[in-house]
Amino acid sequence: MEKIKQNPLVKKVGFNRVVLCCVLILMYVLFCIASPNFVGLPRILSALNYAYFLGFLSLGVTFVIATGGIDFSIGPVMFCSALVSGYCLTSYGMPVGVSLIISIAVGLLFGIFNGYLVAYWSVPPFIVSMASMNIAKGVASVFTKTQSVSWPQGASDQGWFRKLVKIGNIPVGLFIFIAVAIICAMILNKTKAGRYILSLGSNKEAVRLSGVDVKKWEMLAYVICGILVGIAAIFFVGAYTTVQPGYGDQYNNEAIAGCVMGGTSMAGGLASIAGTVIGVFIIALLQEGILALGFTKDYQLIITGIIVIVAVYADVVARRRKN
Amino acid sequence: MGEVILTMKDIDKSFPGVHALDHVSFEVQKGEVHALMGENGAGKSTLMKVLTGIYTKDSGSIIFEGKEVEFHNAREAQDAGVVIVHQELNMLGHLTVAQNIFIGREFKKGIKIDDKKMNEEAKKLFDKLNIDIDPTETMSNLTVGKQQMCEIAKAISHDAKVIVFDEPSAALTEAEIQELFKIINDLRKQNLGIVYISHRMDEIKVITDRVTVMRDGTYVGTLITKDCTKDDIINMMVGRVIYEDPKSKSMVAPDAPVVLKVEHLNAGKMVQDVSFELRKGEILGFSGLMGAGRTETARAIFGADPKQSGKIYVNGKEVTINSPEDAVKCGIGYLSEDRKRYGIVVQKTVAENSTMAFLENFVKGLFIDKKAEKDIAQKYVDSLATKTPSVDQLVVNLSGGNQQKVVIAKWLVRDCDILIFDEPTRGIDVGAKNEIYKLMNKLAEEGKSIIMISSEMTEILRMSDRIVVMCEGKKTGEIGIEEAKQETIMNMATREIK
Amino acid sequence: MKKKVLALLTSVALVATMLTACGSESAGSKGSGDLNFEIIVKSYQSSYWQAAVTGVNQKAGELGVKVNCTGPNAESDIADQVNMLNNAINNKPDGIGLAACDQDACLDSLQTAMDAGIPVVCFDSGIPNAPAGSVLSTVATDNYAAGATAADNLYAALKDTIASATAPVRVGEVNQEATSESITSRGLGFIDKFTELAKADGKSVAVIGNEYFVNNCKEAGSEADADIIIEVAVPAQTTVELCATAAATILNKDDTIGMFGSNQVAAEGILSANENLGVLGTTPGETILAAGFDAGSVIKSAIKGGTMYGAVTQSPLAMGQTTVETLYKIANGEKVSDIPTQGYWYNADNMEDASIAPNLYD
Amino acid sequence: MNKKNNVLSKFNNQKFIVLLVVIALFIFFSIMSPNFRKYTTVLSILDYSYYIILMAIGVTFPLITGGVDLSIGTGLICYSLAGGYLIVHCGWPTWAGMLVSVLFGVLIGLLNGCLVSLMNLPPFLATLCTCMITRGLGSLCSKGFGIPWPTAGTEGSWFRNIFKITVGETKYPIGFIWMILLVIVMGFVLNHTKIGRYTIAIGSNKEAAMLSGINVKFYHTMAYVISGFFAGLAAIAYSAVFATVQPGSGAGFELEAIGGAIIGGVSASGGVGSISGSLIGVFVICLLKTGLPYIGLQANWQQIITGLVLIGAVLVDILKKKKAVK
Repeated sequence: MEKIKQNPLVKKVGFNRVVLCCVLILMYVLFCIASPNFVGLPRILSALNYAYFLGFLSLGVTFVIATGGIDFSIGPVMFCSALVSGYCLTSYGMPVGVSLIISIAVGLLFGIFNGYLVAYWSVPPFIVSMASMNIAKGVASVFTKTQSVSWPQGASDQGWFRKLVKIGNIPVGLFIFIAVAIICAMILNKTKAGRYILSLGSNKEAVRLSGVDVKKWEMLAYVICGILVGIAAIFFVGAYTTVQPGYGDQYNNEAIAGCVMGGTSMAGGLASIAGTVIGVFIIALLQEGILALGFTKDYQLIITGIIVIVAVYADVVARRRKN
Repeated sequence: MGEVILTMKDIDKSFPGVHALDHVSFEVQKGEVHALMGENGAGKSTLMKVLTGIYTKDSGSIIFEGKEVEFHNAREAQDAGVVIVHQELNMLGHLTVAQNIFIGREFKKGIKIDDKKMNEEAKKLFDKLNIDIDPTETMSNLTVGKQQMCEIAKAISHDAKVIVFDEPSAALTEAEIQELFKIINDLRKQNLGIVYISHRMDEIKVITDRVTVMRDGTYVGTLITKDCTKDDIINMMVGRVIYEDPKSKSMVAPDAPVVLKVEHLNAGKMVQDVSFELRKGEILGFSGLMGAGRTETARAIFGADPKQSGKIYVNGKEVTINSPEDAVKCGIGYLSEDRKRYGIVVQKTVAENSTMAFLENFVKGLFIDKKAEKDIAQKYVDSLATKTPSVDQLVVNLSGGNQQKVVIAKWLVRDCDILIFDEPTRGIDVGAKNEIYKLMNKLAEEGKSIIMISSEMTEILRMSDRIVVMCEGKKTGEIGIEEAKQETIMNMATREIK
Repeated sequence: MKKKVLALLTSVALVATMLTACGSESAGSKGSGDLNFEIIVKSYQSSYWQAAVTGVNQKAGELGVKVNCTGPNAESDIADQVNMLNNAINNKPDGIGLAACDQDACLDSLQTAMDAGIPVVCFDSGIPNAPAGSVLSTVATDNYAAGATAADNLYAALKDTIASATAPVRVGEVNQEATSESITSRGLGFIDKFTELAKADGKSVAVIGNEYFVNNCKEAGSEADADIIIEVAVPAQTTVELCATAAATILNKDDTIGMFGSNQVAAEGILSANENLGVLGTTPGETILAAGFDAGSVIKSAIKGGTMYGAVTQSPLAMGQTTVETLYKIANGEKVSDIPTQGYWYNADNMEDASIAPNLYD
Repeated sequence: MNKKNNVLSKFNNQKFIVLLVVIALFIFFSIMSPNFRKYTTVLSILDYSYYIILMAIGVTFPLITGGVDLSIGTGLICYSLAGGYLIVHCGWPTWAGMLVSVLFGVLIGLLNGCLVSLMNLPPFLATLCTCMITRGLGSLCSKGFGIPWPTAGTEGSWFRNIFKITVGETKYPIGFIWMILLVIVMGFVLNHTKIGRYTIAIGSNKEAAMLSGINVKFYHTMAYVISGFFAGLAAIAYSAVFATVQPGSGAGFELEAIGGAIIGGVSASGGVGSISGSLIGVFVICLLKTGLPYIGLQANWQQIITGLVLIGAVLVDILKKKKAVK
């Protein structure tokens, strides 16, 4: 046990991350044993569909939680992005490429809005989320005249954007997701922005008194989150085609769950992108597995809740031991 | 002095990896003020926490009023008559004074809490102690000193037989300390046993009867206060000899240029029309009582708090400082009195904290150059003699003095020429204090200019080349070290108080 | 300590295992020759779907086939349903019965199903753009016509009131949402038919409210010079309390004479709103006449008690049965075609009729 | 002098400002729409406010401890489904079903309390998990189907009269009286009993409360139990007002209650808050929800405006504090 913990690789990723990874693999094996038709590519592809958009949401919210804040407007904002851009595409005849950019832009705008209120006007993040969640739903609904929007099918001329998700059976989305996750990890751990975001999550006043413009960096975390939410919207419609106004909050909990499961601390200052990625995969695999076993989504929610409690409790205990 | 009321015998306590108390014995008599001294980490607080049941001991025995006792929590200890006045204020800011005093043992009428009776009782208590505080006032509206008084009143109201004061004077003004001593003397007359923990040598001499010294979790010895000297106690605490001499003359060349000039600075109530100059290579002491506005002045200069008016010149040029960012660009660094809150980022490593103020210098392309970062951090760990296993250590694991050094390193990395040290040695033990002093002198010699805010008179007299005294937000005096005497400074510091 | 962490996490995995174990049992092992169908409904929320599932299970029992019914929590959980459909395909059943929440979201999956040779039967709502050959049969009500049925009956009752009205009168319509094909068709069917009937009597009609319905009905008219105003409300979210608030707003207006709720939730919302207002009844002119859609105990007792004028019901039970039967036929190599089901108007008078009563589920 | 100060401080009081806002909103809507001025509208507003008020009363306690309870919304639906299932499908008497709802609420509250106080999980996270769990449990309780509690006029529907009683032709919203009573009782509990006092103490300075010999774990748990208990009561209020309870809904209710409490002056950082403030705050949200459709705004605009009002309310507070510091 100790030996494993002292292994440099394990040390770097964090022991709990390794445990989580084992849980992920174990879960897959168990599902395969329990349900013979779980083996094979189709299931994995289906689980990945769910993992993509959730993953981008989770990555985004990781930055926000790292600052000690919270954003549970991500789900509705994702829907708002997909709806506004999709409406531009289907009703105003904009090219797909432009629509994709609009999608990211809408996410970005909400990120700026949230970040500005939190960082510069010191409105508690909880309140800002609550407000922008309502606003996102309302804006999407007004913009689309309460209509759901269906993005073009893969076979049509405009369907090329779906190749971002997969080409044939090649999960292109996975490569993009991993690439983005690596970029996020680099931003968080290797750049000035990431250093300041994590530091201000741990002790904002100390960072401010070091002569750092904390407001700028705090806002940046929300902006990064916004961009990632915009990307999440693209992968959502890439996999599921249709979005409805007035919804999206059902994905908040799962995105935040994926993030904290992976070891990001709600108190701020500690974040792990690798953990978030594993957390998201666990949730996605769980939802696929639960379906395959013929259970309803309810079990997935309950089990996700329990796993998060256990994972976070383990982290709490570990930290208490350390101090 | 009379019979022994409390004896702690062979107390042993270990935490994972640390032997916090190694068979420590300690006793208090009725009608005695017994000082408990030792460097930080010597085990004083741990011992008291074992006494009041916050920690459970591994072995040993506690005999209270002739009976062996074991308290399981603070409540049980309180009920038995062993009360502790904590170092950090334990106030509930949103509740009233009376509600604070009687928290946990409210008077009740049926299921209703009888606030009226609590107010009356609190009033009686204050009258007895001769303190003027309105029991219905909300706690957070009181000054720190008054809050401390409430804490003491609360302890006394427990019908205590033994009261432990854990560094009670740290937040008090000189006048309030006198007030406190009067109360302690009263309590002594009532035959209570009192444990007094403090770092301040002067107080120990004045108020205590005996001194017990601890070092590294062990018992060193007990002395009768009036039979020993300060140096005796210090020697026992550190196991080596330290001399504390005041500086006799300014070390600054008379023609040294002015690096920082502040004119008519106004910021809120606590900073009114403050002007002063700071020369190159000078240590400028800021003296005054608690709440005199020294920290506020420093924070206003540094841009941490907004200011209403005033001009600041750095190296002769007027500068606008609206945020710490601006200040840092002007080469000003600020070491806060509250390291944990304002100085360090505990979850980051020594290296990461060291470059916090000047990260842009360690960015190569898009990324942080971690090697350069570690190199520079290592350089300052060496030159400041910071005790840390490596620069990758999280600062949370360092001791107070070493954390302070990391904060200093942060500003040295930035190459700040003007450093504001706000209570640089608060909560740091004697040995580490001396190192910080040496370091400050060295920095001044190298041509850095230092503003040192301190509430400790000995520190001011020992370190400063010149002293600015403040009172109630105004500058009330400025004096060279040559003429400075404790009495003169005290006089200036109380000038505004009617 | 770390052992504890490991233990905790593995215990979670164990929970999953346990579920796995019971799960595989309940799913049952597929015996040779047994037919296995996957049925996916839109949601379980309303008793409409409960009736449909009952029908499915009844028929499955009769024919001796295995069915597995699933459905998302709410009709708005489109992504969840797509996942369920994909999952159903991966289970390689002998056929899938699908009541799609969204017409477009399932298209890719239908293609996959066709490639895998799994026949699909749509029920309740059709999928017009489905890849050719993937959906073998659609068992659905013509919702547009069903909405028109409600308009027919409501108009007939209100005809005199409208004819004798001196000032403009108002007819309200509450739709739970404006996105699903079945609800919008019913809503538009109602509006278009009502307009048509009114115009035949020489009255002008204006449609106001929700933009989608205003823009997509045949003729929106102008509010200023209309004799009849049809006001369409769509709540911000599909919850029942927002439906009720939307309904209350219209019921509260003095010139309102009629109401239409285009599905069970909307109709129940109108009834909830009426709890306080007490303006609904069956006397044209004096009370507001409300027409609902679907059945369920709440609506049934309201109609019986004279609060609601009447409602259109579909036959979910039969729909469920037909779906399984069609799948069965396909599995046995028979040719099938689309099977339209009907919407029936019912009110206090004909509720007990033999042709209606079986379709009035609780 | 002293009296004048009291009046002045009242004007500065957030609660008082919000009360003015409520009145102003009511007057505004009444002027703008004749249909809004009706007695029945007031009835509806009250009807749809009960369950939010109840949740808001309960959630004020965790909020004052500096925590939050996100599980009350989905919890409400879950408790209502559980109780309703027993009444409708198992033939239990109505009172037993109601009791089950409340007990279920207390149980989940207890779970929340244990997670937060004993296991030291961040409240946001702990209750987020129970939010997911109750959402799942709710659907499982009713096997995924919507549950209609006994409708008016049928046997066992007496519980609907708790909130609204019909005498002759007129309906009286007696539920509002219960709400006022509960607000008074819980206001008393918060300000004049140990539970309330220690709730504030925990929100003010948990460490200090612990060192004062308070059983912090117990009282911290109690705050969540109270929240759960009121979510249970809210479940009954919800079932009494609406015809059917649908599984999978309920997410978002908690935000209305929490938003109301915060508008009413509960500090997001704990230690400060009042029950009556929460009550008034809820009415701001309810009025917006009910009133905006009357002035001809489509439902989607309501959400935008509600969002903006929420930020506005908090900004006013923040600006006021900034001014006070200066």
